[in-house]
Amino acid sequence: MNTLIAIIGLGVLCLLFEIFDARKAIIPIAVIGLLAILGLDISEYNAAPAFYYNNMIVVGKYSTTFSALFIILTIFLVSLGHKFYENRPTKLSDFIAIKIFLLAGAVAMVSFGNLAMFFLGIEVLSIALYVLASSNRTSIKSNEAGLKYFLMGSFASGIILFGICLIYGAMGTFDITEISELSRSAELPIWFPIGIVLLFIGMLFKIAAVPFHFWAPDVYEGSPSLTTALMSTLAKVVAIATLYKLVKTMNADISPSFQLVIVIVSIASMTVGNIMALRQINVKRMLAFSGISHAGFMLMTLLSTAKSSGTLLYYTSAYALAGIAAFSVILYVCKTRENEDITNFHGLGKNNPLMAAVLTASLLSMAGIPIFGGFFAKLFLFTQTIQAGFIALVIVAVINSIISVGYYFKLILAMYTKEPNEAKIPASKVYLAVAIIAIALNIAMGLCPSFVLDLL
Amino acid sequence: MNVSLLLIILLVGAFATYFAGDKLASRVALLFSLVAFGISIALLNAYNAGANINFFKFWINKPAISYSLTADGLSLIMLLLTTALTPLIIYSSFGNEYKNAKSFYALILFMSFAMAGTFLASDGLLYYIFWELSLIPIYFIALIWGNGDTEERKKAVVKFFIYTLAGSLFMLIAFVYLYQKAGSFLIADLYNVKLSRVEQFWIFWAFFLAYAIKIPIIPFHTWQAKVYQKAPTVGTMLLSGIMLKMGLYSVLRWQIPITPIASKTYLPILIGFGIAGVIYGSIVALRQKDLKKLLAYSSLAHVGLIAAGCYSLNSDGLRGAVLQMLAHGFVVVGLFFAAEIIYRRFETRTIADMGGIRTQAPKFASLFMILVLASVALPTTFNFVGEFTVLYSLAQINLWFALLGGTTIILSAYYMLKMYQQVMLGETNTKVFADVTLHETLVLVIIVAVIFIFGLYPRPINELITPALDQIVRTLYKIQ
Amino acid sequence: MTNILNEIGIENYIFLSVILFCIGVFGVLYRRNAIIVFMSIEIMLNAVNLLFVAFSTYHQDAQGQVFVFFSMAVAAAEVAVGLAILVSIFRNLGSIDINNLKNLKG
Amino acid sequence: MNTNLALLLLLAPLLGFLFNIFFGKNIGKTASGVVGTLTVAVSFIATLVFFLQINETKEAVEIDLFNWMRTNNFRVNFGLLLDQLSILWLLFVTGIGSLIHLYSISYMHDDENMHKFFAYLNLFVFFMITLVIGSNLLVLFIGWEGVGLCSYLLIGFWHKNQEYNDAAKKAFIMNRIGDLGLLIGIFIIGSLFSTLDYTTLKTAIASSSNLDLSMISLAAFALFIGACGKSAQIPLYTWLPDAMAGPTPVSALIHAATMVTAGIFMITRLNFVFDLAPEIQNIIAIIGAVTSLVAATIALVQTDIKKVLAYSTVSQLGLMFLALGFGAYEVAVFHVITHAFFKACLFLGSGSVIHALHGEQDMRRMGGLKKVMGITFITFLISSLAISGIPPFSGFFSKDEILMTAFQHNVVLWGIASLASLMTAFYMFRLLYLTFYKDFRGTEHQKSHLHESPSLITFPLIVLAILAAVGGLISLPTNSWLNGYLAPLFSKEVHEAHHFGTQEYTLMAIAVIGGLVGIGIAFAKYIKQNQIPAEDAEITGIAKVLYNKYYVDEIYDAIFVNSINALSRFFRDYIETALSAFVFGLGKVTNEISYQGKKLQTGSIGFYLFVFVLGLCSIVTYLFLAQ
Repeated sequence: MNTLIAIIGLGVLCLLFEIFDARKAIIPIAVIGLLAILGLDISEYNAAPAFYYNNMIVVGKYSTTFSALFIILTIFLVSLGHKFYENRPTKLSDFIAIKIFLLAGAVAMVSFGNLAMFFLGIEVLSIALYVLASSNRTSIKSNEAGLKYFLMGSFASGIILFGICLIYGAMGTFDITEISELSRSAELPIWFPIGIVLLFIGMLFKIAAVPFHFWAPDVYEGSPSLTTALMSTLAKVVAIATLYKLVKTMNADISPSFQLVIVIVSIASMTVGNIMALRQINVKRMLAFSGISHAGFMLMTLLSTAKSSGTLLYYTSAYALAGIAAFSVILYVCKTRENEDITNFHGLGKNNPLMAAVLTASLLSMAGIPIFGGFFAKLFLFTQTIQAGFIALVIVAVINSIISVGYYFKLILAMYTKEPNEAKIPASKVYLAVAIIAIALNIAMGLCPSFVLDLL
Repeated sequence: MNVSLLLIILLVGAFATYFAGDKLASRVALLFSLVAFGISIALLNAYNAGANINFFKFWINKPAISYSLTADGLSLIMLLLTTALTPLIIYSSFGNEYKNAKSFYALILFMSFAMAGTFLASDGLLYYIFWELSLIPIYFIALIWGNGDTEERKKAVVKFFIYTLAGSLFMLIAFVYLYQKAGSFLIADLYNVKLSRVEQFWIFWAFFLAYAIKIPIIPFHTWQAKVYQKAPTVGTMLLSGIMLKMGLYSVLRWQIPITPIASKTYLPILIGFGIAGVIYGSIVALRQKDLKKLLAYSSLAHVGLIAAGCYSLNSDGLRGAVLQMLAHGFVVVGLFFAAEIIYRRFETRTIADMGGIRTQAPKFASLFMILVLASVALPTTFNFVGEFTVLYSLAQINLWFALLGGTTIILSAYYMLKMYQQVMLGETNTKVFADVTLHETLVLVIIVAVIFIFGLYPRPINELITPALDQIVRTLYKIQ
Repeated sequence: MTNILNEIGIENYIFLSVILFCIGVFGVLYRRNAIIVFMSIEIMLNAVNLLFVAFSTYHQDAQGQVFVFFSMAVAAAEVAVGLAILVSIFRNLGSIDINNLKNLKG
Repeated sequence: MNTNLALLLLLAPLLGFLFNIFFGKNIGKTASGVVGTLTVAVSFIATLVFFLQINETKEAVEIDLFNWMRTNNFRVNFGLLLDQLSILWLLFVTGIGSLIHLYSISYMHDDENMHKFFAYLNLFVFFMITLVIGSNLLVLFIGWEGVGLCSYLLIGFWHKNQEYNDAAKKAFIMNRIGDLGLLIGIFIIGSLFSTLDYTTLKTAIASSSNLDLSMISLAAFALFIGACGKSAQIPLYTWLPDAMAGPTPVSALIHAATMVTAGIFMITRLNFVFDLAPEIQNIIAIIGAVTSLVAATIALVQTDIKKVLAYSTVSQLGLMFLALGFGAYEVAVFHVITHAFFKACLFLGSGSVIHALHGEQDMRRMGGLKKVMGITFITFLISSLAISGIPPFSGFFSKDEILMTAFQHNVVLWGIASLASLMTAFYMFRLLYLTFYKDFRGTEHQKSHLHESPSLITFPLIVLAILAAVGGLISLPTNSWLNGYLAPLFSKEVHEAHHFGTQEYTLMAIAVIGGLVGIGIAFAKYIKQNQIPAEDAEITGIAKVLYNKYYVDEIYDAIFVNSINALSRFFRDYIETALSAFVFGLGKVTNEISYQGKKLQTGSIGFYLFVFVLGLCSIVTYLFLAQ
């Protein structure tokens, strides 16, 4: 709870800084503040589950750990902003503030104890994202991305709202603990499961799972790169974490037919995502599709909700950290370019070996090569899924990771075998720092996975 | 003596090499690889003195994965092969100038680190990790320092990477499945896990896919020739000298003992695969225009025989296979180095452009001849010992296997001598061919020495590996 | 007080709002003018709001009605953002026909 | 003492080889030649010592040097076995070897790589000794392949000429075909008796009661294939004539006297195995007889002096196999020895002729050399008489014993063999007349340079000629020292000089008459009517077939070599490409799907939402309405 309040406070503070015309200080303060909040959040980790405002917010291990992850990601994203927004100083405070409010929404989403809170959280997150997506007012692409995301997002919100409504109709309450108790009770009106499914589908849209994924590539491509980074890391992680919590709490025993739906969606997502990514020339688009396939992987955790939360945490952190690293390199490379085509990466291995190495590492991590975090993430996922008895799904997943290597390596090849097509641009300290720290964390996760795994 | 010291040295060596800078890189790398060799010798002594060499440390508790290394005779000999060939390979590259040498040599050391780990690991997942790790450096070595047209090379190398990765991912599934049966990745537990026939068959083929692609056994060999041709010779040496032995070693260490019933059931088929490889490889090798490709196919043929030995499931076959692995390791490195020597002078790998070298470079001609003879397994060379043992074990199973596998004696003589004739003999070449330099001679002489010493006195190796192999055979026939 | 649901069964409310919701959905699917698409979405949301109220009376429990306020506020915020986006699009393109927005694809 | 001496005997030539390889170039040609010769001579002396020792003690010397290889059921030591047989072989190997080394000093003197030549010769002698002296089949195999290697090196000694290289390659590969057979034989024996040691093997066979005869005869057959390869029997004989590409001393040493007799040695070694496989023995006899006849017919019309000798070697080897087939091992051995003498002498003689004519080998360009090359002529004549089986020369006794044995067992084969030996007489004297009689048919330039070869060349000729003349004494029909000497080797009692009756004498007479007839025909053709063989173009009819060796080489090329090359090309161009196309295909297909899939991503919000709703409906339908 304190975390949430602190975050909002920080957001307001950022806006105030604008008023007091201390733009220089915004990002440092924000980062420091976020670090402090991170500490606060961690301090809540070991405390017993606490309930606030008659169960509006429930702070437990799950929420704290994931909040910690969100905060870390936000720290990275905010500090990336330092360079990214350097030529739009007047808007700086808004962007940072929005990001921090977005974080507030995210935290609310994982620590909700009541569907109302959940709805608010998701809306705060989404609306902030709509703004960020279209934040580049002059660019048509950005506008289009914003509108697409907005229209489809609010459509999805409508679905979610409808779902909540039906659940409420069935249960007469928004409190998820009560709902889950009642859901175990005898006969339920048909619209309770329908409500659940609508909710589920709405969340599937948020994590961009097939067939609700179409927005992702377009929006990722159109939005400003930093926003894309945010969507593909933070937003996705939040969505999946929330979905997981929903599924876990609201109906503990998933019916086989529902499991089948999950399996199909997950297979579809990973397959479509990977295959579509093969022929992309725009890196952001490519990563969007790779994100779709990763969503498919993450959905596998829903098949064994009993004990897979640790795995989910590990997978999401590995994926998000790799994503951050990758995007900071992309930001660096495409700073001066008008688009994010692969051709821009030609000869990066010569021009800036370090950045190239980081990008390679993050791609290898996403592809699931030892000893990067991505490998263990997949490993744990497969272990759990096989124990849950879905060996066929695992085989499909493996075939998919083989396909995925195809496009990850397209980028690596571009960096190492092509000649640079323009002189090297000096790397900004911030990008470099973020990239290296992120990938270092990723590798550290790989070297001692238990640390993250055993948090949940 | 702590076994993981060896790995640490190699890893540290890799970084040291990188930071030593392009000037010193090669020497630093050589130094570290030699130290590693020394350590493995020390390990060997310790082992012979009766110490049991292992290292165990819990790593991940859920799923239970431990950092555990064990070295029995088999692992040790493979370790020795790796650590002995690495300095040799590094030293052999001294004649060449590589751009960005520091990364190059660092990658070599890193690869040898990964391969050493593969041979030592006694925890399924640790083994898998090393197995995968060894793929990354060779990928970059072949990609960045390779030769020939970039586009073609890219295609070949990526194909190689994805292909091998595909194979090993199925092995990963098998391991995960085994874990969920055994509750541990430790090799001992995996040996004891009770598997139904069907499970065994699935797991067996999953492993087979990984190893068949790595070794390679036909028809999974399509990546090989091109990559051998396109990779820098050092990379080719690493691939053919050590890396494909990883596959064969894994067959002995992991596949056969874990799935004994399946292995026994498929024995004829697998030996068939191997022997088919022998004949096919030899025949294809006959008409190759590119020297390195020819050697690649010859290697395919020899490896086929080794694989047949591995799958013969009797300790003769296993012993022969291991001996042949070592012999092949050295000889193939020597042969590729000979190709490199020619390339340094003529800047071609096309056999047609060669010939008439013997008159200009008698020393080189003699050394090359010896290598050729070794690879056709003339008695008193190391290869003969291995080939004889393997063929003998095949004869025990079925005389036809021995007969068909034995065709390698004829065919290898055919294509190797043909190659030697076209490359070395004939009217004196118009282009000048300077005879081998001192360090080239040194490399070749070391290899030749190994070939003859162990060709005449393989006994120490036999005594080292036999207990381990008998152990494997026992695990194989314990579970009926 | 007398429960209005005694005269008109809850099912009717559900059907009504479902129908409304579907109208909204179809509006979103078939109309090409961004503004109208907005409105259709608003119809969806309001359909849900209606149902909320109905349920809250049905359960004799105020939470539902409170929730309606939440959702209205949220909707308002959404519309604000949405209209802002639309304005900037209109500035750049001079049209708000969503069929013109196909630069991002493939 | 024995050990050291044996080691000396074994290693002296090896040392010579190493010395010549490393320092030969520096110390000058003659010196290296001398070194080579001396080392072989040393082994010869060592052999003599052993010979005397064995001859009195009558018991074999067995020496285990070190443990070499192992399999599950047997260990293989690097061991030496010096018994009657091996000593006997070593005697003429090292003896003739040293003579030929001596000869080569002069013969090869103009060659720049003389030191290499001697190095290879030494290496050959070393491997030959290994082959003979080894105490088990695997050590024999070392020598077996080693001599093959040396013959490869020496045939291709003039490696600038690719045809010579081809010949060398052919020799090696055909030998390898045989070697595979030998290996298979070794495998079978090893797995049957779990030993490869001659002595233990012999006792094992003698002691064991229930032998798997079928397997044993299979082993015998495989071994025989090996022998065919080395000793140039049908169907693996075609390499030997081509091997004449090598320098003449090589032909004399390797391809006449020693290496080609390895097959006979091996079979004699393993007589106790072959005795258990009578049907295989029959095959051996038949193959031998046929080979001798076929080779003889081909030799009738050859015009290259060395080719004639080569084919005559093949045919003589055939006779030896005939004897082996009848289990008359001592007879075969006897003929091996005499043949070694006169054939070596003939080759060296031809070498001396070629030397005189500066490399001319075509008999149609020779003639009348009798006057200038007296010694060569005499020695050549003696050896020719010997090979034609004219008493009292050595060939008479050995060949006669073979024919006699043949007659006792199988008259048909006897007939074939007699015919072969008749032809032998004919073509040898054809050779002799064409070369030495009448007047010279070469160029003026050659004529002006005609000369008798230097003494270094003639001396070996003389020695060998003497041996060829008197060599028969070691095994006279009535009292055979050889049979007695070899007796301990053979399980069954050597039919000790069967009492000499009319039958024997008639046979003997027939043989001699046959020889004389052959000589007579040759005399009539080439002296009386002084014909000269036609030029290649004009050869017609049966002669053409014979002249082209029944086109066997062409047939082999067509059937084996070409087909395997075609197969190789097919594999390379189609199978390989197909396989990799398949693997790439997988990638291509996914890429194509991806390419088509991109079209789904239309960018139209309407479509996206439509799919969204579609998905929603389908899920809901499946979950609720479908149930």
